[in-house]
Amino acid sequence: MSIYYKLGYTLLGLLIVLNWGMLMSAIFRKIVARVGGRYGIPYYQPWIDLIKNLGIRTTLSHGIMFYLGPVFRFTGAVGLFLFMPVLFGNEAWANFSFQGDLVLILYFQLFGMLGMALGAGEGGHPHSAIGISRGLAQHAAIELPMTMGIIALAIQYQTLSISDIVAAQQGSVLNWSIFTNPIAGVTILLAALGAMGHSPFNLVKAPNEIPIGPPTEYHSTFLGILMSSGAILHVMEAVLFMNLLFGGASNWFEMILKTFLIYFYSVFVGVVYPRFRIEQSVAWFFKIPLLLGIIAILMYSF
Amino acid sequence: MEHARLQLVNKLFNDRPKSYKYNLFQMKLLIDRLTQHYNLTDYKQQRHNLAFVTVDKQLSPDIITHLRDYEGFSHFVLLSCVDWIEDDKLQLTYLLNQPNHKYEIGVRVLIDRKNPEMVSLHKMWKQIWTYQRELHEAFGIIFPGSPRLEENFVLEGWTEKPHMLRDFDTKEYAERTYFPRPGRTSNDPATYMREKLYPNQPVTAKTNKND
Amino acid sequence: MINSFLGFKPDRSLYPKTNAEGKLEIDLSSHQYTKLWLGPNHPGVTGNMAMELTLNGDEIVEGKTHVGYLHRGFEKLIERRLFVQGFPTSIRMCVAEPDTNEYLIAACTEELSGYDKQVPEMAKWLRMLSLEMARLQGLLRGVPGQAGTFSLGIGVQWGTYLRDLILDRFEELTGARVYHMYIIPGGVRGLLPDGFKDRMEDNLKEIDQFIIKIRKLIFNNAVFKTRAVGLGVITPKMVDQYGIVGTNARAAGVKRDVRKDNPYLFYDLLDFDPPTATEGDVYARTWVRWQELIQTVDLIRQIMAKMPEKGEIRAQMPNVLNWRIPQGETYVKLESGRGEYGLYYVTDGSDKPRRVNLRGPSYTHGIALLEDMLVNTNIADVHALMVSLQVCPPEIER
Amino acid sequence: MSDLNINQKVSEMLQRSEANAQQDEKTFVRPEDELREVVAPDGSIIKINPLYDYYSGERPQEDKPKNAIVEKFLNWARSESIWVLGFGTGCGSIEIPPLVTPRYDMFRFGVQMRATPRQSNAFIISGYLSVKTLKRVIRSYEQMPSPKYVIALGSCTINGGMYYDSYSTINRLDKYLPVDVYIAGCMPRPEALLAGFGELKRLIKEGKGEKANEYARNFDEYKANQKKIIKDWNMPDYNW
Repeated sequence: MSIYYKLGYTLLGLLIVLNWGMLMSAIFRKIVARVGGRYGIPYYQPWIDLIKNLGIRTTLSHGIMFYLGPVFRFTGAVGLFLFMPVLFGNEAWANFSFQGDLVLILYFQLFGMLGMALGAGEGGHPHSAIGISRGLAQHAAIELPMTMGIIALAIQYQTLSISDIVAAQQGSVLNWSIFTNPIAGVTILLAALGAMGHSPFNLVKAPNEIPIGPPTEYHSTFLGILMSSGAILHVMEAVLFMNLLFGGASNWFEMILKTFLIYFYSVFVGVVYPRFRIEQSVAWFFKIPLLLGIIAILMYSF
Repeated sequence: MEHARLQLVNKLFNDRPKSYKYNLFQMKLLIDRLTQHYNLTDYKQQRHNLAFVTVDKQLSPDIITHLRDYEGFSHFVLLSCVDWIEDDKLQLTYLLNQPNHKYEIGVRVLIDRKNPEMVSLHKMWKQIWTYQRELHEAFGIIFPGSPRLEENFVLEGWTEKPHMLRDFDTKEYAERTYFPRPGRTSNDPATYMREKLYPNQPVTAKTNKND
Repeated sequence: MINSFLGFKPDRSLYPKTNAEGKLEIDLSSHQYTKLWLGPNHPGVTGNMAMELTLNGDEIVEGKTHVGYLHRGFEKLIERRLFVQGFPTSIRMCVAEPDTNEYLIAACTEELSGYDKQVPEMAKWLRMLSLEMARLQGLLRGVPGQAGTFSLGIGVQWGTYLRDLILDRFEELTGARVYHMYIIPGGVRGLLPDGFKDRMEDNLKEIDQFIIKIRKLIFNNAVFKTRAVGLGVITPKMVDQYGIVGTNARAAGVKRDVRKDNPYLFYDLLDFDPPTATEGDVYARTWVRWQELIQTVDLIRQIMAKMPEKGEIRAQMPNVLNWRIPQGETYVKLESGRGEYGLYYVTDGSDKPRRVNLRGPSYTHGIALLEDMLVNTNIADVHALMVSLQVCPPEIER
Repeated sequence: MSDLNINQKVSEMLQRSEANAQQDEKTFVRPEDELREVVAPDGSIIKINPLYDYYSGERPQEDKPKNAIVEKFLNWARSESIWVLGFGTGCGSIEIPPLVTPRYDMFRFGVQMRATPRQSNAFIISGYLSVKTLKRVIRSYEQMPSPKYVIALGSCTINGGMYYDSYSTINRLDKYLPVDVYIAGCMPRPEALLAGFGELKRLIKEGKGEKANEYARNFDEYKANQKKIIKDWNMPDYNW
């Protein structure tokens, strides 16, 4: 396939993923509203918010890194998309995935975070700085069990390519990694709770204690970029877990269904739980998920 | 049902005077004990469980300490100030509560209005410095040694005289400082109602049976 | 052992050092400390107040409460108004439970003018009903609100909906949603409307279900327990030192309730026992308030069952425009949802009061106690501590 | 930009800020905000004016709508997505929780709460404003990005209401901030608030939500009024 076709497909895929992410955030807020007994926002609200934010007239910056923070975040989200095979068995939608992309994707998860850290730090608001330090601390705690689970899968399938991992799970539901390697699966799913950024692990963006957290100073177009990159990130995180544990997807419908279920597993947990303090959440990840991760690696090492 | 309710109310009215009398008796005993030690210039039993005594300014820390340590008035309720501008005095009221006998005593101290100063009691209860800080701002009373006394409490950048003194006219200040909306008229309801609504009502109506 | 290792509890007793005068030595330019203002523009702060925090990492080494953002000078304004004009002014002192102010100012003026014996029986029952309804609507916000501080917003949604139902009943009874002006000197303004008790009973049934749901949602919630247990402990010794009242004192095991200690209205006709706990932390305070929610529902049922069907609701009072009260002073208190709530009222024989001073429980809870409690806690718990002490800034600054 | 240009610009800014500082009669400058000289590590002496280093002291600029058709589309988006700053300035904020809960769910109409002024478009002044709060309100208002709207709640913002004679609260809000919508009552019911939001939406759709430009145009007048009552003016004239 020519690179131009490939680029076209990638851009189209990005568009689909972006819109699906926006819809997913609307559904998320709708579900939270319905649990509380409210009607909730209209489904098209995120798009209007995005347009509104792009149409804000005042845009002020605190420096170069302040500009680059959202750009880094967006780059992280797009990079995650570029190297992720969204649909299995389809060359067009496999994007630019290659042998060893698993490592790159683990890196891209942190990339946006670090960019935000630099940008929000230059914003100068103490809430941003505190939010960033909390976010990085918690992210480190999440990464450790998650990486362990992923490495366990890599040892199991003897590959670092996501496409190969997905290919190994085809055939039957029972071939999915969550059934063939349940300990690694549970480890990743527990870590996924933190990676999705919902309660009980959302002190980083806690509106009550430190309002909004890192993006406190971000407004107008910056916020628009952050919103869209957030939408992409949520979908891509779900796609990653889908590929690793639930056998990937062979068409768009299957992908949307599976990412929806994976995403809303964390939403439903979040709706009924308050949030941990940062040291409590770090301690939580360092207990059972880390232990499971170590067991998962040891199982396939011997 | 009505009958049962009447029984209940009757029981209440039979029981309450007993406890009232018991409370009163306890308070009288307390005042007796106090007068043995201290010179109380004024004493008024306001209610069965509330009395006000007036003491000298020099004596007041002693008597409050005595009340707390020996009479069990462990709960500090309120420190307030009343401006008796006619007598050129400020009245400080320390209201203490006795949780076991469930009565309260108000210790009134009259201080000079020109040079208001009072001993700080911030070491006796931990919340008193807040009251003293407020009274310093509102009445200009100085409590030497009270922590954070000079800090702003409710106002910021206040340059007028202390705002709770009787001779500070808040209406005049508001009209001078803020922008009253033109066209707003406000009537004094007493004169308005007397003139417009009840023109036939005699002005010297029976106001109070105690008058 | 693993818990103590993973509990991350650093010893903060060594720094900052205290100097000879007992003050903390905090050098902001040393980059060890951060100054952070929480509020007044902050969604988590209860009402409009500010906390000036000095942080070391995530932990607070010093906290100061700043109030005055809601200062309206009520006590000055009431001195300029007739006794009856004081009513609409005074009820706005505390927006959370305005009825308490109505009762206090009515009781003070009645007592000083000698009309307190003439308030009819029916009026007293209705006063009690409105006070308990005010407590109920406050608790419906307060109990789930504690979980709301830990971002469990679902309970808040349910609770606020039910509070709206109680406000509907208030509207039926008094004509207003928030500021009712129902209790007036000498009695109350009106009788119960037809069918009020049935509609109230329907609402109470819904609240009963809510109470059960809340227990499952909050008190059995592992994360809520992790956050709330052991946070902001009040010991029984502190209760008298700081003047702690109400549910905060009862959660520490000190049983103080004005309704029991100095019964006013007909509270000694009702069958109730104030709930207590012994731990004194945020969890215990929420638990006590939850039990008080059950009790308040029960009290409203008792009041509606025991009150007469009809009767006089107002004593014959003098012309309020010429109403003069002889010189005197009194202090009347009641048990509000937040604790002992009192009014110190001084008259000088004219047609206006000489001095009115409100003693809100937040005055001690929100400044002296909160400031000392904040030290060595995490910044994420500031909001929870404020809500658990039920700090209501308008009654601090009036 | 070359180093020379930057140096020139910095010195210009310093001069301007010093001139500004001298113009303002500041009786209440805190010690840490005073002008001071600091010795840099290389031995040079740097002048520091904390007030103007931390904030921009520049005047606000008018942001006129440019393309009529685009602006019409954007106005529609703005009216359907009103982000309200979560700053309860007065007792009217007791009626905000009912608005975000099942009974009067205002999310249905695209009205949402935001925690930081940078991301908000509408400011609900919920009732009376004491002078101490007004100072914070002005700062929050000026930090909000344009276009921004002010909803004044309750009779106390219109003419002082029952606090007309209070020494601590202002009488008319429109002397200090441009107001888009007034909602009368004490306190206004949640339905009245929803109706107020509807009115605000209508104004925005008609292109009348340009009060931020009015504030920039009549900046001196508003500032004079604000400075008249805020005695403790230890902040720059305009702070982004």
